[in-house]
Amino acid sequence: MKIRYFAWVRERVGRGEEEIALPETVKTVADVVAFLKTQGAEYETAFENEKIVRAALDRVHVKSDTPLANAGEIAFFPPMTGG
Amino acid sequence: MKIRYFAWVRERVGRGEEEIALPETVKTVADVVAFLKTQGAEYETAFENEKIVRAALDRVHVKSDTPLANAGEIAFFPPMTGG
Amino acid sequence: MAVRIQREPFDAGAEIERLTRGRTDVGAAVSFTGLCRADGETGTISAMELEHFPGMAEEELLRIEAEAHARWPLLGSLIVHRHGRLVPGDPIVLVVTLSAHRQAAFEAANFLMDYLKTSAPFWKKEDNVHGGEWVAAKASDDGARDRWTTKSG
Amino acid sequence: MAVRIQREPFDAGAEIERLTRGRTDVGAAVSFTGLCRADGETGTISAMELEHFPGMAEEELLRIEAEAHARWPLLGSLIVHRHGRLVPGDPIVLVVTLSAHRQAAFEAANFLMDYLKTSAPFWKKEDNVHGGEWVAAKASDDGARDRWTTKSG
Repeated sequence: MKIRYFAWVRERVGRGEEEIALPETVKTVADVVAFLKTQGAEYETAFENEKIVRAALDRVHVKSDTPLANAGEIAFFPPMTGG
Repeated sequence: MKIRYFAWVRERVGRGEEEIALPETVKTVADVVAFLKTQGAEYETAFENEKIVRAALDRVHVKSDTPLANAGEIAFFPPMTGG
Repeated sequence: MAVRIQREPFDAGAEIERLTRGRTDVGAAVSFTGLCRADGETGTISAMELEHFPGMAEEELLRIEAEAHARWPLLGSLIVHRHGRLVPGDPIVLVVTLSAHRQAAFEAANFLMDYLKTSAPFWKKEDNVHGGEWVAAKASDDGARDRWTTKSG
Repeated sequence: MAVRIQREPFDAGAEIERLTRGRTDVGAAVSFTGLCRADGETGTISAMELEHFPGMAEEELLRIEAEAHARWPLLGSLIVHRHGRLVPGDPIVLVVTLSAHRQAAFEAANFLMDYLKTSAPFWKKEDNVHGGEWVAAKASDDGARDRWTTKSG
Protein backbone atom coordinates (compact mmCIF):
# COMPACT_ATOMS: atom_id res chain seq x y z
CA MET A 1 0.00 0.00 0.00
CA LYS A 2 1.19 3.53 -0.71
CA ILE A 3 1.76 5.50 2.48
CA ARG A 4 2.33 9.27 2.46
CA TYR A 5 3.54 11.54 5.24
CA PHE A 6 3.30 15.29 5.60
CA ALA A 7 4.81 18.04 7.76
CA TRP A 8 6.49 16.83 10.97
CA VAL A 9 5.20 13.29 10.48
CA ARG A 10 7.15 13.26 7.20
CA GLU A 11 10.23 14.71 8.87
CA ARG A 12 10.18 12.13 11.66
CA VAL A 13 9.62 9.18 9.35
CA GLY A 14 12.33 10.57 7.11
CA ARG A 15 10.52 10.26 3.80
CA GLY A 16 7.46 11.69 2.04
CA GLU A 17 6.05 8.42 0.80
CA GLU A 18 6.76 4.72 0.54
CA GLU A 19 5.18 1.49 -0.62
CA ILE A 20 4.69 -1.03 2.17
CA ALA A 21 3.25 -4.53 1.96
CA LEU A 22 0.86 -4.71 4.89
CA PRO A 23 0.09 -8.06 6.58
CA GLU A 24 -3.41 -9.47 6.10
CA THR A 25 -4.17 -8.72 9.75
CA VAL A 26 -3.98 -4.97 9.14
CA LYS A 27 -7.61 -3.97 8.55
CA THR A 28 -8.03 -0.41 9.81
CA VAL A 29 -6.20 2.91 9.92
CA ALA A 30 -5.27 2.22 13.56
CA ASP A 31 -3.89 -1.17 12.53
CA VAL A 32 -1.59 0.56 10.01
CA VAL A 33 -0.25 2.82 12.75
CA ALA A 34 0.26 -0.12 15.12
CA PHE A 35 2.07 -2.05 12.39
CA LEU A 36 4.31 0.89 11.42
CA LYS A 37 5.34 1.34 15.07
CA THR A 38 6.91 -2.14 14.92
CA GLN A 39 8.98 -1.17 11.88
CA GLY A 40 11.58 1.12 13.47
CA ALA A 41 12.38 4.02 15.78
CA GLU A 42 11.47 6.63 13.16
CA TYR A 43 7.85 5.40 13.13
CA GLU A 44 7.74 5.18 16.92
CA THR A 45 8.78 8.84 17.08
CA ALA A 46 6.37 9.92 14.36
CA PHE A 47 3.43 8.18 16.04
CA GLU A 48 4.50 8.56 19.68
CA ASN A 49 1.44 10.70 20.29
CA GLU A 50 -0.72 8.90 17.79
CA LYS A 51 -3.98 10.52 18.86
CA ILE A 52 -2.92 13.81 17.29
CA VAL A 53 -1.81 12.33 13.98
CA ARG A 54 -4.58 12.61 11.37
CA ALA A 55 -5.17 10.21 8.51
CA ALA A 56 -6.70 10.30 5.02
CA LEU A 57 -7.65 7.32 2.88
CA ASP A 58 -7.52 8.12 -0.81
CA ARG A 59 -7.40 11.81 0.11
CA VAL A 60 -10.45 11.82 2.39
CA HIS A 61 -10.18 12.48 6.15
CA VAL A 62 -10.96 9.34 8.15
CA LYS A 63 -11.04 8.26 11.79
CA SER A 64 -8.64 5.68 13.15
CA ASP A 65 -11.22 2.89 13.25
CA THR A 66 -12.01 3.26 9.54
CA PRO A 67 -11.45 0.03 7.55
CA LEU A 68 -8.90 0.27 4.74
CA ALA A 69 -11.31 -1.53 2.40
CA ASN A 70 -9.94 -1.08 -1.12
CA ALA A 71 -8.12 2.20 -0.54
CA GLY A 72 -5.00 2.59 -2.65
CA GLU A 73 -3.29 5.19 -0.50
CA ILE A 74 -3.14 6.22 3.13
CA ALA A 75 -1.69 9.54 4.36
CA PHE A 76 -0.64 10.63 7.84
CA PHE A 77 -0.18 14.22 8.95
CA PRO A 78 -0.50 16.62 11.90
CA PRO A 79 -3.58 18.79 12.49
CA MET A 80 -3.86 21.32 9.67
CA THR A 81 -2.52 24.85 10.07
CA GLY A 82 -3.32 26.50 6.76
CA GLY A 83 -5.27 29.67 6.02
CA MET B 1 -31.35 80.29 9.98
CA LYS B 2 -30.05 78.21 7.11
CA ILE B 3 -32.33 75.29 6.33
CA ARG B 4 -31.29 72.44 4.04
CA TYR B 5 -33.38 69.68 2.50
CA PHE B 6 -32.32 66.35 0.97
CA ALA B 7 -33.87 63.61 -1.17
CA TRP B 8 -37.68 63.61 -1.30
CA VAL B 9 -37.94 66.28 1.40
CA ARG B 10 -35.94 68.53 -0.95
CA GLU B 11 -38.14 67.60 -3.91
CA ARG B 12 -41.35 68.32 -2.02
CA VAL B 13 -40.15 71.64 -0.62
CA GLY B 14 -38.87 72.49 -4.10
CA ARG B 15 -35.40 73.71 -3.10
CA GLY B 16 -32.21 72.42 -1.56
CA GLU B 17 -31.69 75.19 0.92
CA GLU B 18 -32.97 78.50 2.06
CA GLU B 19 -32.43 81.16 4.71
CA ILE B 20 -35.45 81.69 6.95
CA ALA B 21 -35.85 84.14 9.83
CA LEU B 22 -37.44 82.06 12.58
CA PRO B 23 -39.68 83.70 15.20
CA GLU B 24 -38.32 83.90 18.75
CA THR B 25 -40.87 81.27 19.83
CA VAL B 26 -39.16 78.59 17.71
CA LYS B 27 -36.85 76.86 20.19
CA THR B 28 -36.55 73.22 19.09
CA VAL B 29 -36.29 71.11 15.95
CA ALA B 30 -39.99 70.23 16.29
CA ASP B 31 -40.80 73.95 16.54
CA VAL B 32 -39.03 74.53 13.20
CA VAL B 33 -41.15 71.83 11.55
CA ALA B 34 -44.34 73.24 13.05
CA PHE B 35 -43.41 76.73 11.85
CA LEU B 36 -42.52 75.57 8.33
CA LYS B 37 -45.86 73.81 8.01
CA THR B 38 -47.55 77.21 8.33
CA GLN B 39 -45.50 78.57 5.43
CA GLY B 40 -47.14 76.83 2.50
CA ALA B 41 -48.46 73.65 0.90
CA GLU B 42 -44.98 72.51 -0.14
CA TYR B 43 -43.92 72.31 3.51
CA GLU B 44 -47.16 70.62 4.53
CA THR B 45 -46.49 67.93 1.92
CA ALA B 46 -42.83 67.54 2.87
CA PHE B 47 -43.65 67.15 6.55
CA GLU B 48 -47.04 65.45 6.25
CA ASN B 49 -45.59 62.38 7.94
CA GLU B 50 -43.21 64.34 10.11
CA LYS B 51 -42.22 61.41 12.32
CA ILE B 52 -40.23 59.85 9.51
CA VAL B 53 -38.36 63.02 8.56
CA ARG B 54 -34.93 63.12 10.22
CA ALA B 55 -33.06 66.23 11.24
CA ALA B 56 -29.46 67.32 11.75
CA LEU B 57 -28.24 70.43 13.55
CA ASP B 58 -24.89 71.61 12.24
CA ARG B 59 -24.50 68.20 10.55
CA VAL B 60 -25.20 66.10 13.64
CA HIS B 61 -28.28 63.84 13.89
CA VAL B 62 -30.71 65.15 16.51
CA LYS B 63 -34.12 64.25 17.88
CA SER B 64 -37.13 66.49 17.39
CA ASP B 65 -37.09 67.83 20.94
CA THR B 66 -33.50 69.06 20.65
CA PRO B 67 -33.11 72.81 21.30
CA LEU B 68 -31.69 74.82 18.41
CA ALA B 69 -29.31 76.57 20.83
CA ASN B 70 -26.73 78.35 18.67
CA ALA B 71 -26.86 76.04 15.68
CA GLY B 72 -26.19 77.80 12.38
CA GLU B 73 -27.87 75.25 10.15
CA ILE B 74 -30.67 72.72 10.30
CA ALA B 75 -31.19 69.95 7.74
CA PHE B 76 -34.21 67.74 7.05
CA PHE B 77 -34.11 64.45 5.17
CA PRO B 78 -35.69 60.98 4.92
CA PRO B 79 -34.22 57.90 6.61
CA MET B 80 -30.86 57.10 5.03
CA THR B 81 -30.57 54.52 2.26
CA GLY B 82 -26.87 54.49 1.42
CA GLY B 83 -24.40 51.64 1.38
CA MET C 1 -8.38 55.39 9.15
CA ALA C 2 -9.70 57.18 6.11
CA VAL C 3 -12.97 58.08 4.47
CA ARG C 4 -13.58 59.19 0.90
CA ILE C 5 -16.74 60.30 -0.83
CA GLN C 6 -16.39 60.49 -4.57
CA ARG C 7 -18.17 60.33 -7.90
CA GLU C 8 -15.45 58.16 -9.47
CA PRO C 9 -15.26 54.34 -9.29
CA PHE C 10 -12.78 52.81 -6.86
CA ASP C 11 -10.36 49.90 -7.21
CA ALA C 12 -10.84 47.55 -4.24
CA GLY C 13 -7.68 45.59 -4.94
CA ALA C 14 -5.51 48.67 -5.29
CA GLU C 15 -6.87 49.96 -1.97
CA ILE C 16 -6.18 46.67 -0.16
CA GLU C 17 -2.70 46.57 -1.69
CA ARG C 18 -2.00 50.17 -0.68
CA LEU C 19 -3.24 49.63 2.88
CA THR C 20 -1.18 46.46 3.45
CA ARG C 21 1.97 47.33 1.48
CA GLY C 22 5.13 47.16 3.60
CA ARG C 23 3.24 46.02 6.69
CA THR C 24 4.18 42.83 8.49
CA ASP C 25 1.73 43.20 11.41
CA VAL C 26 -1.45 42.71 9.38
CA GLY C 27 -2.71 39.12 9.28
CA ALA C 28 -6.20 39.75 7.93
CA ALA C 29 -7.67 42.16 5.38
CA VAL C 30 -11.41 42.07 4.76
CA SER C 31 -13.05 44.05 1.99
CA PHE C 32 -16.72 44.59 1.32
CA THR C 33 -17.83 45.95 -2.03
CA GLY C 34 -21.47 46.94 -2.45
CA LEU C 35 -22.69 46.98 -6.04
CA CYS C 36 -25.73 48.36 -7.85
CA ARG C 37 -28.11 45.50 -8.74
CA ALA C 38 -30.51 45.50 -11.69
CA ASP C 39 -33.06 43.96 -9.34
CA GLY C 40 -33.23 47.09 -7.16
CA GLU C 41 -35.24 47.90 -4.05
CA THR C 42 -38.06 49.34 -6.16
CA GLY C 43 -38.08 46.72 -8.92
CA THR C 44 -35.99 46.36 -12.05
CA ILE C 45 -33.90 49.47 -12.47
CA SER C 46 -31.89 51.00 -15.27
CA ALA C 47 -29.90 53.38 -13.08
CA MET C 48 -29.86 55.09 -9.71
CA GLU C 49 -28.96 58.51 -8.41
CA LEU C 50 -27.13 58.60 -5.10
CA GLU C 51 -27.65 61.88 -3.28
CA HIS C 52 -25.62 62.77 -0.20
CA PHE C 53 -25.22 65.52 2.36
CA PRO C 54 -21.69 66.84 1.70
CA GLY C 55 -19.75 67.46 4.88
CA MET C 56 -22.11 65.56 7.12
CA ALA C 57 -21.58 62.33 5.13
CA GLU C 58 -17.79 62.46 5.68
CA GLU C 59 -18.28 63.29 9.38
CA GLU C 60 -20.70 60.41 9.93
CA LEU C 61 -18.44 57.91 8.17
CA LEU C 62 -15.47 59.08 10.25
CA ARG C 63 -17.54 58.77 13.41
CA ILE C 64 -18.64 55.21 12.51
CA GLU C 65 -15.07 54.30 11.59
CA ALA C 66 -13.78 55.62 14.94
CA GLU C 67 -16.44 53.56 16.70
CA ALA C 68 -15.22 50.42 14.92
CA HIS C 69 -11.65 51.17 15.99
CA ALA C 70 -12.85 51.59 19.58
CA ARG C 71 -14.58 48.19 19.48
CA TRP C 72 -12.00 46.07 17.63
CA PRO C 73 -8.19 46.04 17.52
CA LEU C 74 -8.00 47.30 13.94
CA LEU C 75 -4.70 48.04 12.24
CA GLY C 76 -6.29 50.13 9.52
CA SER C 77 -9.52 50.84 7.70
CA LEU C 78 -10.98 52.63 4.73
CA ILE C 79 -14.49 53.60 3.68
CA VAL C 80 -15.19 54.83 0.15
CA HIS C 81 -18.74 55.80 -0.82
CA ARG C 82 -19.74 57.00 -4.26
CA HIS C 83 -22.45 59.50 -5.16
CA GLY C 84 -24.02 60.57 -8.42
CA ARG C 85 -25.44 58.43 -11.19
CA LEU C 86 -24.75 54.69 -11.15
CA VAL C 87 -25.95 51.83 -13.34
CA PRO C 88 -26.39 48.13 -12.47
CA GLY C 89 -23.01 46.48 -12.04
CA ASP C 90 -21.34 49.65 -10.75
CA PRO C 91 -19.59 49.52 -7.37
CA ILE C 92 -21.22 51.83 -4.79
CA VAL C 93 -19.37 51.41 -1.53
CA LEU C 94 -16.10 49.90 -0.32
CA VAL C 95 -15.14 49.03 3.25
CA VAL C 96 -11.70 47.61 4.06
CA THR C 97 -10.60 46.56 7.54
CA LEU C 98 -7.20 45.28 8.68
CA SER C 99 -6.32 43.38 11.83
CA ALA C 100 -3.82 40.85 13.17
CA HIS C 101 -6.43 38.08 13.45
CA ARG C 102 -9.34 37.41 11.15
CA GLN C 103 -12.37 37.75 13.41
CA ALA C 104 -11.81 41.43 14.23
CA ALA C 105 -11.53 42.38 10.56
CA PHE C 106 -14.66 40.37 9.65
CA GLU C 107 -16.78 41.77 12.47
CA ALA C 108 -15.63 45.36 12.01
CA ALA C 109 -16.37 45.31 8.26
CA ASN C 110 -19.80 43.88 8.96
CA PHE C 111 -20.44 46.50 11.66
CA LEU C 112 -19.29 49.36 9.41
CA MET C 113 -21.69 48.29 6.66
CA ASP C 114 -24.64 47.99 9.07
CA TYR C 115 -24.03 51.45 10.55
CA LEU C 116 -23.25 53.05 7.24
CA LYS C 117 -26.57 51.80 5.82
CA THR C 118 -28.59 53.37 8.62
CA SER C 119 -26.69 56.50 9.66
CA ALA C 120 -24.64 57.90 6.78
CA PRO C 121 -26.64 60.61 4.95
CA PHE C 122 -27.00 59.04 1.50
CA TRP C 123 -30.25 58.52 -0.37
CA LYS C 124 -30.94 56.35 -3.40
CA LYS C 125 -33.40 57.21 -6.14
CA GLU C 126 -33.89 54.39 -8.60
CA ASP C 127 -34.96 54.68 -12.23
CA ASN C 128 -37.61 52.01 -12.78
CA VAL C 129 -40.58 51.63 -15.15
CA HIS C 130 -42.52 54.21 -13.12
CA GLY C 131 -39.78 56.83 -13.46
CA GLY C 132 -37.62 57.89 -10.53
CA GLU C 133 -38.52 56.36 -7.18
CA TRP C 134 -36.87 56.98 -3.82
CA VAL C 135 -35.77 53.86 -2.00
CA ALA C 136 -37.45 53.41 1.37
CA ALA C 137 -35.35 52.57 4.43
CA LYS C 138 -35.64 48.91 5.38
CA ALA C 139 -36.55 47.71 8.86
CA SER C 140 -34.13 44.81 8.29
CA ASP C 141 -31.28 47.30 8.08
CA ASP C 142 -32.26 48.80 11.43
CA GLY C 143 -32.37 45.26 12.81
CA ALA C 144 -28.92 44.50 11.42
CA ARG C 145 -27.57 47.64 13.09
CA ASP C 146 -29.27 47.02 16.40
CA ARG C 147 -27.66 43.61 16.91
CA TRP C 148 -24.37 45.43 17.61
CA THR C 149 -25.81 47.12 20.66
CA THR C 150 -26.58 43.84 22.44
CA LYS C 151 -23.74 41.66 21.10
CA SER C 152 -20.32 42.20 22.63
CA GLY C 153 -17.66 43.39 20.20
CA MET D 1 -17.10 28.27 -7.68
CA ALA D 2 -13.39 27.85 -8.09
CA VAL D 3 -10.35 26.81 -6.11
CA ARG D 4 -6.70 27.45 -6.90
CA ILE D 5 -3.56 26.31 -5.12
CA GLN D 6 -0.47 28.07 -6.32
CA ARG D 7 3.03 29.20 -5.46
CA GLU D 8 2.52 32.63 -7.04
CA PRO D 9 1.01 35.70 -5.35
CA PHE D 10 -2.59 36.61 -6.18
CA ASP D 11 -4.26 39.94 -6.90
CA ALA D 12 -7.37 40.26 -4.73
CA GLY D 13 -8.73 43.24 -6.62
CA ALA D 14 -8.28 41.63 -10.02
CA GLU D 15 -10.12 38.54 -8.77
CA ILE D 16 -13.04 40.57 -7.38
CA GLU D 17 -13.19 42.55 -10.61
CA ARG D 18 -13.12 39.40 -12.74
CA LEU D 19 -15.82 37.71 -10.65
CA THR D 20 -18.20 40.68 -10.74
CA ARG D 21 -17.54 41.97 -14.26
CA GLY D 22 -20.67 42.16 -16.39
CA ARG D 23 -22.91 40.96 -13.57
CA THR D 24 -25.90 42.97 -12.45
CA ASP D 25 -27.26 40.45 -9.93
CA VAL D 26 -24.41 40.76 -7.42
CA GLY D 27 -25.02 43.27 -4.64
CA ALA D 28 -22.23 42.24 -2.28
CA ALA D 29 -18.66 41.04 -2.75
CA VAL D 30 -16.65 40.15 0.35
CA SER D 31 -12.97 39.34 0.18
CA PHE D 32 -10.72 37.98 2.89
CA THR D 33 -6.96 38.13 2.46
CA GLY D 34 -4.78 36.32 4.97
CA LEU D 35 -1.22 37.61 5.22
CA CYS D 36 2.02 36.34 6.72
CA ARG D 37 2.79 38.27 9.95
CA ALA D 38 6.27 38.88 11.34
CA ASP D 39 4.80 38.13 14.75
CA GLY D 40 4.06 34.51 13.88
CA GLU D 41 2.52 31.67 15.86
CA THR D 42 5.96 30.57 17.11
CA GLY D 43 7.43 34.01 17.80
CA THR D 44 9.11 36.52 15.51
CA ILE D 45 9.65 34.91 12.14
CA SER D 46 11.74 35.72 9.08
CA ALA D 47 9.86 33.39 6.71
CA MET D 48 7.55 30.40 6.60
CA GLU D 49 7.26 27.30 4.47
CA LEU D 50 3.73 26.25 3.59
CA GLU D 51 3.49 22.54 2.84
CA HIS D 52 0.35 21.02 1.37
CA PHE D 53 -1.07 17.69 0.24
CA PRO D 54 -1.49 18.12 -3.52
CA GLY D 55 -4.76 16.73 -4.78
CA MET D 56 -6.36 16.42 -1.38
CA ALA D 57 -5.97 20.16 -0.72
CA GLU D 58 -7.94 21.04 -3.88
CA GLU D 59 -10.60 18.46 -3.08
CA GLU D 60 -11.04 19.70 0.50
CA LEU D 61 -11.33 23.31 -0.60
CA LEU D 62 -13.91 22.37 -3.25
CA ARG D 63 -15.85 20.40 -0.65
CA ILE D 64 -15.84 23.34 1.81
CA GLU D 65 -16.83 25.71 -0.99
CA ALA D 66 -19.74 23.47 -2.00
CA GLU D 67 -20.85 23.38 1.65
CA ALA D 68 -20.88 27.21 1.74
CA HIS D 69 -23.00 27.28 -1.44
CA ALA D 70 -25.41 24.81 0.16
CA ARG D 71 -25.76 27.02 3.25
CA TRP D 72 -25.98 30.49 1.69
CA PRO D 73 -27.45 31.86 -1.56
CA LEU D 74 -24.07 32.65 -3.10
CA LEU D 75 -23.72 33.96 -6.62
CA GLY D 76 -20.06 33.05 -6.87
CA SER D 77 -16.95 32.28 -4.86
CA LEU D 78 -13.22 31.77 -5.12
CA ILE D 79 -10.59 30.31 -2.84
CA VAL D 80 -6.89 30.78 -3.60
CA HIS D 81 -4.29 29.27 -1.26
CA ARG D 82 -0.54 29.62 -1.73
CA HIS D 83 2.14 27.13 -0.83
CA GLY D 84 5.93 27.31 -0.72
CA ARG D 85 8.14 29.89 0.93
CA LEU D 86 6.56 33.12 2.15
CA VAL D 87 7.93 36.09 4.06
CA PRO D 88 6.13 38.51 6.41
CA GLY D 89 3.84 40.77 4.43
CA ASP D 90 3.13 38.15 1.76
CA PRO D 91 -0.50 37.21 1.06
CA ILE D 92 -1.25 33.55 1.89
CA VAL D 93 -4.91 32.97 1.23
CA LEU D 94 -7.78 34.69 -0.55
CA VAL D 95 -11.48 34.00 -0.18
CA VAL D 96 -14.07 35.90 -2.23
CA THR D 97 -17.83 35.46 -1.91
CA LEU D 98 -20.61 37.09 -3.94
CA SER D 99 -24.28 37.39 -3.08
CA ALA D 100 -27.28 39.61 -3.70
CA HIS D 101 -27.41 40.84 -0.08
CA ARG D 102 -24.49 41.51 2.21
CA GLN D 103 -25.07 39.13 5.09
CA ALA D 104 -24.74 35.94 3.02
CA ALA D 105 -21.41 37.06 1.54
CA PHE D 106 -20.05 38.06 4.97
CA GLU D 107 -21.10 34.84 6.70
CA ALA D 108 -19.97 32.56 3.89
CA ALA D 109 -16.50 34.16 3.73
CA ASN D 110 -16.18 33.83 7.50
CA PHE D 111 -17.33 30.18 7.35
CA LEU D 112 -14.92 29.36 4.51
CA MET D 113 -11.97 30.71 6.47
CA ASP D 114 -12.92 28.82 9.63
CA TYR D 115 -13.25 25.52 7.78
CA LEU D 116 -10.22 26.07 5.63
CA LYS D 117 -8.08 26.65 8.74
CA THR D 118 -9.10 23.35 10.31
CA SER D 119 -9.72 20.99 7.41
CA ALA D 120 -7.62 21.92 4.39
CA PRO D 121 -4.34 19.95 4.38
CA PHE D 122 -1.80 22.75 4.69
CA TRP D 123 0.95 22.99 7.31
CA LYS D 124 3.08 25.96 8.28
CA LYS D 125 6.68 25.75 9.35
CA GLU D 126 8.02 29.07 10.61
CA ASP D 127 11.64 30.24 10.59
CA ASN D 128 12.28 31.76 14.01
CA VAL D 129 15.38 32.22 16.20
CA HIS D 130 15.32 28.51 17.05
CA GLY D 131 15.38 27.47 13.39
CA GLY D 132 12.37 25.91 11.68
CA GLU D 133 9.36 25.25 13.90
CA TRP D 134 6.06 23.66 12.93
CA VAL D 135 3.00 25.70 13.89
CA ALA D 136 0.67 23.87 16.27
CA ALA D 137 -3.05 23.78 15.54
CA LYS D 138 -5.01 26.19 17.73
CA ALA D 139 -7.98 25.19 19.84
CA SER D 140 -9.46 28.61 19.05
CA ASP D 141 -9.60 27.63 15.37
CA ASP D 142 -11.55 24.48 16.23
CA GLY D 143 -13.86 26.63 18.32
CA ALA D 144 -14.36 29.08 15.45
CA ARG D 145 -15.25 26.20 13.13
CA ASP D 146 -17.58 24.52 15.60
CA ARG D 147 -19.82 27.58 15.99
CA TRP D 148 -21.12 26.87 12.47
CA THR D 149 -22.58 23.55 13.55
CA THR D 150 -24.84 25.12 16.18
CA LYS D 151 -25.61 28.44 14.52
CA SER D 152 -28.12 28.41 11.69
CA GLY D 153 -26.78 29.52 8.32
